[in-house]
Amino acid sequence: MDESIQNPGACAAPAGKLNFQPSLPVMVKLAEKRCETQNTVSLLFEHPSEDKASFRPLQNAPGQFVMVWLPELNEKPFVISYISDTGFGITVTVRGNFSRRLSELQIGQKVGFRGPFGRGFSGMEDYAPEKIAILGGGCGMASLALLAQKIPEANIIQGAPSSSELLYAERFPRQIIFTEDGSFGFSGRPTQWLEGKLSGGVEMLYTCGPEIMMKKVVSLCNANGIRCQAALERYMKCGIGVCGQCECDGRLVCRDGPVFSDSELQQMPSFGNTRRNAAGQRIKL
Amino acid sequence: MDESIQNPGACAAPAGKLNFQPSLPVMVKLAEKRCETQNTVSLLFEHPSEDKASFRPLQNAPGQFVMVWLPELNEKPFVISYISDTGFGITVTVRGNFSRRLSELQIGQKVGFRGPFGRGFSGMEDYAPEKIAILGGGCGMASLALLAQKIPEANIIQGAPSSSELLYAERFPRQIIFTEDGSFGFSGRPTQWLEGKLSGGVEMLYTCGPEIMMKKVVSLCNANGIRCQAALERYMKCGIGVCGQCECDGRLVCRDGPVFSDSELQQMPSFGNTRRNAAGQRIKL
Amino acid sequence: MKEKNNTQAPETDLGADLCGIKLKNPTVLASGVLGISKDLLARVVEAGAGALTIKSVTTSRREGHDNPTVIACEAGMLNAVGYSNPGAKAAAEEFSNVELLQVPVFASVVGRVPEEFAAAAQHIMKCRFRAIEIPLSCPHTPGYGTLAGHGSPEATERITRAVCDVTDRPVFVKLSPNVPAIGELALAALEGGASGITAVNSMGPGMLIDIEARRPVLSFGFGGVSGPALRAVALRCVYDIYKATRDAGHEAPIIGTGGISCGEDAMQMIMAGASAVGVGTAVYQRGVEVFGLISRELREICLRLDIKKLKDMTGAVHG
Amino acid sequence: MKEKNNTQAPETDLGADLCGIKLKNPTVLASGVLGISKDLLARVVEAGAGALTIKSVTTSRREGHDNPTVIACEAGMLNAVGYSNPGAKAAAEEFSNVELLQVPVFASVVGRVPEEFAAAAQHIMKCRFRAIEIPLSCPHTPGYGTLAGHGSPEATERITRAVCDVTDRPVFVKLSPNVPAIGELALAALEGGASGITAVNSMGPGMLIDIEARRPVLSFGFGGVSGPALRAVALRCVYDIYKATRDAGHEAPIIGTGGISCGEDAMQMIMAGASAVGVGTAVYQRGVEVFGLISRELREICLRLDIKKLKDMTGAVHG
Ligand SMILES: Cc1cc2nc3c(=O)[nH]c(=O)nc-3n(C[C@H](O)[C@H](O)[C@H](O)COP(=O)(O)OP(=O)(O)OC[C@H]3O[C@@H](n4cnc5c(N)ncnc54)[C@H](O)[C@@H]3O)c2cc1C
Ligand SMILES: Cc1cc2nc3c(=O)[nH]c(=O)nc-3n(C[C@H](O)[C@H](O)[C@H](O)COP(=O)(O)OP(=O)(O)OC[C@H]3O[C@@H](n4cnc5c(N)ncnc54)[C@H](O)[C@@H]3O)c2cc1C
Ligand SMILES: Cc1cc2nc3c(=O)[nH]c(=O)nc-3n(C[C@H](O)[C@H](O)[C@H](O)COP(=O)(O)O)c2cc1C
Ligand SMILES: Cc1cc2nc3c(=O)[nH]c(=O)nc-3n(C[C@H](O)[C@H](O)[C@H](O)COP(=O)(O)O)c2cc1C
Ligand code: FES
Ligand code: FES
Repeated sequence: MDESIQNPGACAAPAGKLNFQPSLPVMVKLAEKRCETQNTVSLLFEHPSEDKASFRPLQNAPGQFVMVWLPELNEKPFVISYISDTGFGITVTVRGNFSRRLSELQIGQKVGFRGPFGRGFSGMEDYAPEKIAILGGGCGMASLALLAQKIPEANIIQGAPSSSELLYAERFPRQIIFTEDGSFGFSGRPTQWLEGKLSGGVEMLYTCGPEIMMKKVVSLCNANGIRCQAALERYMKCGIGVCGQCECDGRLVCRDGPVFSDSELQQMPSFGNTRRNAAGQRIKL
Repeated sequence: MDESIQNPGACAAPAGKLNFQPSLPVMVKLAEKRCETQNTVSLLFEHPSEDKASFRPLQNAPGQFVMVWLPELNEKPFVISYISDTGFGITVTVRGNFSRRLSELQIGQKVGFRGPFGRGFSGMEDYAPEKIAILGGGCGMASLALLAQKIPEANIIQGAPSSSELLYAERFPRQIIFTEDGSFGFSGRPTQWLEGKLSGGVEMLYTCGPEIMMKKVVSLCNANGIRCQAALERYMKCGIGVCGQCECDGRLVCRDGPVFSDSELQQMPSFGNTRRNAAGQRIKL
Repeated sequence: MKEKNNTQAPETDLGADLCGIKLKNPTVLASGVLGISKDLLARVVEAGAGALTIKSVTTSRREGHDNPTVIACEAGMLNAVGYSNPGAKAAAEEFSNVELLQVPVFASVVGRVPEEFAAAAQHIMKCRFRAIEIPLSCPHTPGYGTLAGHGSPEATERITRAVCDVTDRPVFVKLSPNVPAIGELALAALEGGASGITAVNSMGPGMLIDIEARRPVLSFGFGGVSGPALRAVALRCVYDIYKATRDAGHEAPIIGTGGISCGEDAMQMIMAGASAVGVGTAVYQRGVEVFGLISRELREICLRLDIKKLKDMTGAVHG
Repeated sequence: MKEKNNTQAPETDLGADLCGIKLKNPTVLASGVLGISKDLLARVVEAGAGALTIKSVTTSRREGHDNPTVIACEAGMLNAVGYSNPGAKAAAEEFSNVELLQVPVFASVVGRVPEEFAAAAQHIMKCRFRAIEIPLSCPHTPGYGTLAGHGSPEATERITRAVCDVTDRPVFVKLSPNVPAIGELALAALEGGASGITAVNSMGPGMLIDIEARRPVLSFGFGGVSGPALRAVALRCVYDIYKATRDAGHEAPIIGTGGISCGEDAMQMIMAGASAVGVGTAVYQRGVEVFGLISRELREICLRLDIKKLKDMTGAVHG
C-alpha cells in the first residue's frame, strides 16, 4: 500500500533543467462565511479569476493542504474543506492570533492562497465504500470533509467534546457521532467505534484529529487488521519541502505528508509523542 | 505573401510568464571535411548526442542560420548547408581570421553551435517546383543548398567568377551555371538568366549572394512579375534580436530575416547600399 | 489611436511623468537593447513603447568585446557587449531629428572619466533628446562602470555634476544593483544634480562555463545578468531608492528596470516606487511587441484592481 | 553500495577532498535546507549526498521571521527565514552522535559579534562535526551577516579568528555574492585561519510584491535570492575566489554553492574552482533525490568527456 500512496513531492526528475515552479500566494475574495460551531467558522471563496500555477484549488486531493496568507500578519497551513465548480472553502478553528484574525475577516476582503501541497489520502479506489471508515476528531473533520464528500457511502465517524462542537453535522447526515458529554449521538469517544464491534467489516480507515486520538486509532486498526492513514499536523514554514521545519522522524509533513500510512507511522516514534515549535525545538505533544 | 512568411521571432506571447529559452552553444565534434573550392570547405558534424533546446539542427529551415563558436576566438553566423538523419554541415569561405581558423579545424575537434535562428525561405509549397528558381552567387549558394536539396526539380542557377569557385557543382547536377570567365557553363553573370528569356514561366525566386547581385536580381524580378525572397548578411552579435547590431532599416536581420520578401526589400533603402560594422557604424557596401 | 484600439478599459490612464516629460504609458526601452538606429527606435515606438533610451555611446568609436557577447541561460541573460558604438559624433548624426519620433527619447553616454562623460554628452545632446542617462554601473567593461569604481558615492556625484554642467536637460543616473547601499548612491546622484534615477543596470557579473570547451561561454569571460534572474533584486533596489530619496525629501522619479516582462512585473515595480519601467531582456522573450503587451496587461490589471490612474500606484507598497 | 548500482561507468571517481575530509561524491547539503534534525540528515545521506551542513544555529533559541519566509518565483527562491533555531545547546543534543551518519557532517553557527560566534561554536563542536561553517553573509536578518557588516574584510578576519580559536576542526567561511571584490574577502578569511571557503550565500536581497495586497510577499519584506537566478553570479564568485586564492599561493578548497540543480551545473561549478558543490534550492526542484541524481549525471558527463577523476576538473577553466 505504501507504494500506492502518490507523493507529488518526489518528482521524477528528468536530466537537465526543470522549470522552476512558482509558489506565490494568489489573492482571492471572501464570498461567504458559515458559522460551524462557536469557535469554528468556514470561509468560502470564489475560484481565482486567473489560472495561476501556484494556486489551483481544483487540483486539491482530500488531505492535502494550502498555505493561507494574511498580508502583514502571517501565513499558515489549512485544508480545503469545501470545493465546487464555483468556489472553495476552508474551516477555521480559533486557536490563537492568526486563526482569530482569519475568522474575523469580512466579506469582500482578500486572502492569499498557495497550494495545494503535500500528499493527500489515497487508495480509496481499492475498497468498496462500505469497507471504508472516515474517523475524525474535532477540527480534524475539516481534513476529512472532502473525502467524506467523495465517498458518502463510507462509514463516517466524528467525535467531539459536546454537541456544540460538532462539525458538519448536517453536511454528512449519515455520520456516527460520539460526544464526550453525551449531548448528541453515542456517548464517549470515537475510538469506541473501533473498540466495539461497530467497525466489523471495515478494511480501510482514514483519520484526522488530535494526535493522541489518532495514535490510539492507528493502534486499534493495527490490532484489528484494518489498514489506515492519518493526517498529521506539524509547524510549517515553507510548505514546500525546503526549510525542514515540519520534520517528523526524518519525514517532511509538508511534502511526504501530511497523510501517512500505518506502516510509515510505525516507523515514526514521534507520532503521538513529540512535535517541533517555531524554533525547531522538540516538545512534548 | 508577406503574411505567409513565418516569423519565429514575433512569438504570440501569452499573458503572464514565458519560459526563458536558453541560447547556449552546444559542442559538436567535427566528423568530416569536404573541400568545395580552393578557399571554401564544408565541415560535417554528427548530430549532438544529447537533445538540448539551444541547438536543434534538425529544426533548421533553409535560409535560417546558426551561430558557430570557436572557444577563445569568436562566434559568427553561418548557415547549415548539409543535413541528414545522422549529421549536418556548414560551408565556410575563408574571408578573415575566424573563417580561416574554422577551415583549419581537424577531425575530432569540437565546435559550438546554437540555433537555428531567424526566418528562412518560405512559400515554396504554393508553387509548382518548375515555377521556382533558386539563384545563388558564390558563397551564397550555401544558404540555398538545403532549399535546392528540398526542391530538386526547381530551376537552380549559380554564378561564380570562374569554374574553380563553383560550389556544389556535382551535388546539384541540374544546375544552370554562369561563370564570368566562361570557364564553365554559360559565360557571364547569373542575372542574365533573368534578363534573357530563360526564366520564362518562373513565378517565385529565392536568392542569396553578393548584395549588389541580389539587388539586381530583385529589381529584375519586380520588373518581370516574379515574386522573390533574398537572404541578407549583416554583422551579428547576439543573433537573437536583442543587441540591434544586425539592424537594417529598422529590421533585425537575425530575427526578422535573414530572408526578406520583395515587398519588404522595397521598404529597405539600405538593401544593396549600406551595412553596419562591428561598432554599429553605417558603411557603404 | 493604436493604443485606443487595444484598450479594454478606455478610461484607465497609463500615463507617466518623468521630470515633466510625459509618457503615454510607463514602458521605456532600456539602453543597449535595439537602440542603435533611429529606424529601430521607430519600430519600438510602433510596438507601443512609452519612451526610448538609445544604446550608450562613448566619445570615440568602440567595437566592443568579441562574440559571444550575449547569452541566454535558464534564468536570464548574460551580456558583455563592451559598449560597442560608433562614437558620439556618428551617433549624433544617426539620431539627428530624433524629436520626430512620437515618444520621448533619452540619450545614454558613458566615459572613463568625468570629462569623457561630459564630452560625449555635449556631442550627443546636440540632438533633441529629452533627457540623458548616465550608466555608472556596467559590470563588464574595463575602464567603465563598476570596473572603474564609478559606483562609489563620490564618483557618482562627481560624474553626475560633470554631465549636468553641460546640459540643461534632465539627467538620469543609472545605478548598479551590486552595491550594499543603493539608496546612498541615489542620494549622491541627486546631490550631483541628477533629476532622476534609473535602477538597475545588469547584475553580477555572472559567468557560464561550457564544460566541453572548458571555457567561459562569453568571450569576455563574464557579463552582466539581466532578465528574470534580476527581477527580485531590481525590485528591492527600487524599493530602497524610493524610500531613501523620499525620506530625504526628494521627489526624483525612478525608471525601474530589471526583469520586467509582463504587466504584473511592471505593476510590482511601480508599486515598489518606479514612475516608469525599463524593458530590455524581455524583447528576447516576447519580441518587440512586448511594449504593447505590457501596456495591455497593465490596463487589464488596472481594470481588475479598480485603478483609474496608474500613476497613483507609484510607491503604493510604502503606504 | 547503492552508489555502485547507479553507476554507468564504475571506474569514474567522483571523490572529493575538503581539507582532508573525504567525500564519496562532491554534493553537499547547503545550510538551512532540511538540516534541522539528525533524522532528516540521515534521509539526505540515503538520497546520496556526499556531505551535509546543518542549519545555522545561534547561542540562544530564535523563532525567526513570520511566514511567508520562503517563496519560489519564476527564476528562483526568496527566503527570509531569519535563523530560526533551538539554540546551540538544544542543537548539540539534537546532533549528538552525528558521527554515526555515514558521511561527513558540518556544523554552521552565526552570531552578532565574534564572541557569539565563538560561544555557539564551542557548544556545537562538542558534537563530532567534521568541520564548521560560519556564514558572514545572510542578507535578511538584522544583527547578522551583511546587515551587520560581517561581510567586510576586517569583520571577516576577526570573526574567523574568533571561531578558529575555539575549535581544532576546519573552519569554512561562507561568503556573500553581493560584494564588489569577493576574492579579497576569501583572502581575509584565510588570513583569519579559515581552511576553506563556501561560496555563496543567497543573493540580494530581493523583493516580490503582491499587487493585490500591495505588500511585499515575504513577511520580512525582502529575502535572499537562491536557485537558478543565482547560478551565474555564484559561478563567477567561485571563479574569482579560486583565482585570488591561487594567485596568493593558497590551496583552500571551495564549496561552490548557488543554483546547482543538475550534473551539468555541478561540473561548471567544479571547473570554475569548486572542490565540492552545495545544493539547497534544488531540493525544491527535484526533491531530496537531487543528490543522487546529480552524482549520476556527473558520472554520465565524466564518461562522455572521458574524465577519470572528477577531482582533476577543479579549476579546469583557469588552465
Ligand atoms: C497540514 C495542516 C493543516 C491544517 N488545517 C487546518 C484547518 O483546516 N483548520 C484549522 O483550523 N486549522 C488547521 N491547521 C492548524 C492551523 O494551521 C493552526 O491552527 C493555525 O496555524 C494556528 O495559528 P494561530 O496563530 O491562530 O495560533 P497560534 O497561537 O500561533 O498556535 C496555536 C497552535 O497552532 C499550531 N500552529 C501555529 N502556527 C502553525 C504553523 N505555521 N504551522 C502549523 N501549525 C501551526 C501549533 O500547534 C500551535 O501550538 C492545520 C495545520 C496543518 C499543519
Ligand atoms: C546570416 C549569415 C549567414 C552566413 N552564412 C555563411 C556561410 O554559410 N558560409 C560562410 O562562409 N559565411 C557565412 N556568413 C558570413 C560569415 O559570418 C563571415 O564570413 C564570417 O563571419 C567572417 O569572419 P572572419 O573573421 O573570417 O572575417 P572578418 O575579417 O572578420 O570579416 C570579413 C567579413 O565578414 C563579415 N563578418 C565578420 N564578422 C561577422 C559577424 N559577426 N556577423 C556577420 N558578418 C560578419 C563582414 O562582412 C566582414 O566584412 C554568413 C553571415 C550571415 C550574416
Ligand atoms: C544586450 C544588452 C546590452 C546592454 N547594454 C547596455 C548599455 O549599453 N548601457 C546601459 O546603460 N545598459 C545596458 N544594458 C542594461 C539594460 O539597459 C538593463 O539595465 C538591464 O538589462 C536590466 O533590464 P532587463 O532585465 O529588462 O534587461 C544592456 C543589457 C543587455 C541585455
Ligand atoms: C530556505 C533557505 C534557508 C537558508 N538558511 C541558511 C542558513 O541558515 N545558513 C546559511 O548559511 N545559509 C542558508 N541558506 C543559504 C543556502 O545555504 C545557500 O547558500 C543558498 O541558498 C544558495 O544555494 P542554492 O541556490 O543551492 O539554494 C538558506 C537558503 C534557503 C533557500
Ligand atoms: S514546512 Fe515542510 S520543509 Fe518547510
Ligand atoms: S544580432 Fe540581431 S539583434 Fe543582435
